[in-house]
Amino acid sequence: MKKDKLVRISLIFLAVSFIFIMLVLPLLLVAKEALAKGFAVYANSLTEGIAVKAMILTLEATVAAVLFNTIFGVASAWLLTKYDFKGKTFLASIIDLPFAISPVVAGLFFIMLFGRMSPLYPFLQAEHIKIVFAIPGIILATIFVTLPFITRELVPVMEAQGRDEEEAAASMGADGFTIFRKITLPNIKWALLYGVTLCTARAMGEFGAVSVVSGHIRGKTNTLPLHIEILYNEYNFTAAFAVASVLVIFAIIILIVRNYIEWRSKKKISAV
Amino acid sequence: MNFKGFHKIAAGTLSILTAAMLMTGCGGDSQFAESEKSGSSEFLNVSYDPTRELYAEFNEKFSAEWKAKTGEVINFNQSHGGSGKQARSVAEGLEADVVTLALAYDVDEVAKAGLMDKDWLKKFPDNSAPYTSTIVFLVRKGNPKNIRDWNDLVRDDVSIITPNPKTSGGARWNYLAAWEYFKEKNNGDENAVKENIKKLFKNVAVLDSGARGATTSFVQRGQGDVLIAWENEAILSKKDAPDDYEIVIPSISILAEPSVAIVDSVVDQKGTRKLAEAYINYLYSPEGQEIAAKNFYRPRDKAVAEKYKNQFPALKLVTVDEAFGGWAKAQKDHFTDGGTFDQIYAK
Amino acid sequence: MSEFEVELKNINKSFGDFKASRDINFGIKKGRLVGLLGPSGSGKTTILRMIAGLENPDSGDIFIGGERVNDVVAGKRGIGFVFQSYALFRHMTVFDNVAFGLTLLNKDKEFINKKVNELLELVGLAKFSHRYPAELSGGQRQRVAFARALAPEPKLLLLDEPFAAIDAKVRKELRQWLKTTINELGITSIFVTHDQDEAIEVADDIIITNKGRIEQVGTPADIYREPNTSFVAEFIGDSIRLDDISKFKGFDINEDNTSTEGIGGIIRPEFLEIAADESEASMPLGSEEGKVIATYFRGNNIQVDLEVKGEILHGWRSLEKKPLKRGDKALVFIHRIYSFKNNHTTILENRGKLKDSVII
Amino acid sequence: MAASKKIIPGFRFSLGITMFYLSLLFIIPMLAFILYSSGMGMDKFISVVTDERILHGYYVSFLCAFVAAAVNGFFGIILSWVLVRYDFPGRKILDGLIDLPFALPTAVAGIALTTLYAETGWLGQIFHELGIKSAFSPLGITIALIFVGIPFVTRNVQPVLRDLQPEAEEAARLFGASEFTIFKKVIFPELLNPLLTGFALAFARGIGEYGSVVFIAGNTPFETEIAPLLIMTKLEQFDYEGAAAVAIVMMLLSFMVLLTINGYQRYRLKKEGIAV
Repeated sequence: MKKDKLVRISLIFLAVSFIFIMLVLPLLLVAKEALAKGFAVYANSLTEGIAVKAMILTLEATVAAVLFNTIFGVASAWLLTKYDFKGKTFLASIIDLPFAISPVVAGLFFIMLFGRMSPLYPFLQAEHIKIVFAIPGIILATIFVTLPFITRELVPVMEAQGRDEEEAAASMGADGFTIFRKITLPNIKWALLYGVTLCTARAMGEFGAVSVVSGHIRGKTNTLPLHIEILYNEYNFTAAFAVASVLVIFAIIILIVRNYIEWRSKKKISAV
Repeated sequence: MNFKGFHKIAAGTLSILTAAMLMTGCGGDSQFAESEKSGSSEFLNVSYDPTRELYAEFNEKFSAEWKAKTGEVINFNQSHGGSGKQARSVAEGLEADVVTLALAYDVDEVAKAGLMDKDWLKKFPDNSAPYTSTIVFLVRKGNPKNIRDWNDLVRDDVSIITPNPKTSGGARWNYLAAWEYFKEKNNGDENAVKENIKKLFKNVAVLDSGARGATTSFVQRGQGDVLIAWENEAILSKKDAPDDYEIVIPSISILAEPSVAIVDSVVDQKGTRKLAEAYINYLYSPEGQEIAAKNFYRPRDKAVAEKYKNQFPALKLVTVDEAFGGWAKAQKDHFTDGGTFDQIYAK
Repeated sequence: MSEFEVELKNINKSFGDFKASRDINFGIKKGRLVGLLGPSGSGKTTILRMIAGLENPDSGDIFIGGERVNDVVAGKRGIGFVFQSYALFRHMTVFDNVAFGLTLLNKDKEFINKKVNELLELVGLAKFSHRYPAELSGGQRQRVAFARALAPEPKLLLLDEPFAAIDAKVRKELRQWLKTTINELGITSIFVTHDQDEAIEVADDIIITNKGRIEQVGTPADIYREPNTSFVAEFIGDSIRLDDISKFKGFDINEDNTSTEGIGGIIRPEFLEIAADESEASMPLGSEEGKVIATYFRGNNIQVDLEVKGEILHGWRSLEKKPLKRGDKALVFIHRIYSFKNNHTTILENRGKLKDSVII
Repeated sequence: MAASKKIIPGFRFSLGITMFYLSLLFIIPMLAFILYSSGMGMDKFISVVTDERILHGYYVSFLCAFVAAAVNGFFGIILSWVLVRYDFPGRKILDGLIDLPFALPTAVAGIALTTLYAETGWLGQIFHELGIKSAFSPLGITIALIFVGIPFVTRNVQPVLRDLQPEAEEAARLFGASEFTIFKKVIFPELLNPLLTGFALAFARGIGEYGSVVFIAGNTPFETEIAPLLIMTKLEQFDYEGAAAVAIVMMLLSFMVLLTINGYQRYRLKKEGIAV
């Protein structure tokens, strides 16, 4: 018994110290640097015009990326769990692939497809459609790096759920959308929300891929992470960390929302 | 049937996706949408990292000047980043009216992509470099390692911070300055030069990917005894913390000539050539030169230079053209894969 | 030295507000195969887990082999346990599963090989030794779990709902097999079940639990014939509950001659004799008249549901006799009733039978 | 045709969306990239990717990513264990923190870690006194990669551990197995697959990671030069084809890592009859 307690305490200690050193200390450092010149400077660097514009752009790109990825995530998870077809395993691996691709390279993909060296470029130019070095490119890059998140969250849950309920509904003549809305969605909504929160967090913080396609135009195509880099390269460390702390705060809010969601779902289950 | 159904769905999703993207693209920034219409009210100068303060001030002055002269209100946009990366972005489709980069080689790349005349260098005075700088040393207060010149950098007890010439355009000037010093010292014996350069880079503690990163490693992280830096960057660091650093001027250095150029295909399409020309010419005007000097770049204008002569001590300066036969050759000899820089690290 | 191999004294156990065990007392003699029987939630699994050491009682003492084991950890109690879900180690082969306990005892390889093969032979799975659990059927997994539990030669074997997850046909075979095997091995065993047929068929003794209490301990026959409490009477066998037994002929007064008015009871189908008419009835005078509601063919007999004095009773009729159909009149003689008084059950024989016998 | 056999409606619709989206956002851009670089020809491709410096870059990236993923594997198991099995004050907060590396821009992480682990930093001082160079060394790269990979293992192992039925553990405990033996023989085999998944993802992510690493790496050739930095180097020289060559090899290697681990998991489950 005594030995158990010792093991328990040392494991907790190990886990807590690991997270403290690897995660909490860097975050504390961000906070310390952000407030190094007092709260006024901190607030100033956040309310300054270009920072606000970067924040708005980041939120736009995040919302757009999460929206599209939600549609894709649900459709692909549905496809992978409700049907059997040839090439299913291969498709599943393809969806995971963006995890294995360096974000910088992902950015280059879009430059090659929509940039000046692309055969599509004259057409886009003639139609006055700007994709790379403009907001659509930023959204595309953000979508790319967050592509697998929602699918990955949904597939295990939908797999565990099986197909019985959907098949029963289908046998009663319900169409696909009705089945999804009435049967599947209530079963997966918490997993979906969890996937969405992760996707949101990751989308807000994306740097590498966005950096390649952005063009770094101040106040126009600079997202928050890019703005941080610029401030840092201006030796404006306080402001850089202040803006970084905003992303941390956003992330924490998202995670609190997620925990709240989880807590509510648990409460609901135990109430049934 | 099957295929038709797929098409319908695909077309539907495509239109939703594109519509949504264009909406966010245009709706997200109203100024952006305006620029599409009027065409000339937006102006983009794609530059490299250490010119941010310079152009912030310059754009403001020039904007007022231009408005007074023509009545047009122009929105001047800046993009900053690593010089090479910025050149690439322009070549890849970033619609810059002018580029103001760290070295001619990067502007050449834009020209190679067909966006401007191949002989852009001759379009403006002084090799299209309205302001210059040079390479100096930043050492810690009191110069504890007693670093006086390039040959001190090959001593075993000296730890150096300099960015990687392969990823940082600015750092190539550092490399070439060192090369020139050892070349003169060894009377052109290339093997001896290489030996010295090799020793020098063996002393490099952190090879940052960019010039600003290197400064941060030296200033913020306390890495190294000496930072090889552009003069403007060194002065800036010393100004921020006058008690911590000293600037050491070597006996010989290189004349760093950051290039400016008009991106012909963009200005012709947008109809901003006049504006772009005025913009660059203004850099050569006494006002422009004054702003450059205030931001620690050496002005070309004699009068302004005289005014700031305390800030910019005289030293022997060579140009890339004189010493290395121009940027294309310098790049090929030293920085392409397998060039002298790679030989330093070759096993 | 106690006469019992396993003994529980004054055991109490709660999970939060839920009282799982209330003052449990019983003893099990060496070599017996005992069934812990009760409805789900009656606390039978908790008892099993406390004996195994997987739960600790809040109060009371547990003895195994005469030794108090409350403070002995589960692994040192010398117990074999078969889980309802079998809990096989799914990443180990059948052989490794069975060998697991022996390797922990640091037995040498040869011994382990011999022992495991013996056991696999015993459970009839010798040729499956290199399979993984997922590749076996439910019944086979059950037998692996059994062999695994027996491998370290435990003093006591505990089985939690051992047949619950097996389909009906295999279950029957397995019950027989388990009973014979355990009897041959002579190991003291306790199994938990909610299925009375299973308990009656397999167990030497049955312990009936209800709401955390022990209702009755005894052989299956004793419990069936003489249920101590109304719960046992109702739970065991096929039973028809009555609220007032006094309305039936021959049951108007109790053994002690007090009125049975308002006293409840239980009738089993085998207590009923159903006759189509007086000629068929053995005790026509004492019989009640009933109306057939439904009949069911049951293979070796026919079940007849009848309405008698407002109560629905059911009994069996031989296939040899004249068939009854819905709506027919019938005569029903009730041989005996378990009557309840103060939660105690007494067997009340039909007084008509006594009278008749006197007359004869 | 195939769709007519599906019981649940919507097969073509969901297949349509999935394939279209994947094509537009992933497959076509990737093909465009590969096509663009295919102009270089096999000879150049091979000479680029077999250059000693590039090979060393791969080596550094793979080694550091491997070590970081292994460290994350080890602590990921401990973290999941502590979060699932123990209740202690602050558990919820600890749980919530795990996802944060996803949200923090990698560059910010890199800067913060460099500040911490440089000789002047809070932790760098300690390392410095011990005579260990933490920032600007392979150790620094590994630290950055550990940071970005923290969520992968924990988030894969945690749910499996949480849903694990207790019976198998109890069975082992009844045989007198020590807690460590129970973990080793009964619990760990159950966690091996999610551990491998998490490891593979952290590993793949680590190989490609650039933003957080450049700050802390030191970027010295043949010492701390990572493969993604070499891609950047090629790009700085406007050598798109060379950059693409390096990137394609990295992509292939990461994909192979994912496939190998995936394959091993499937083989293992198949061997044990758990999956068909």
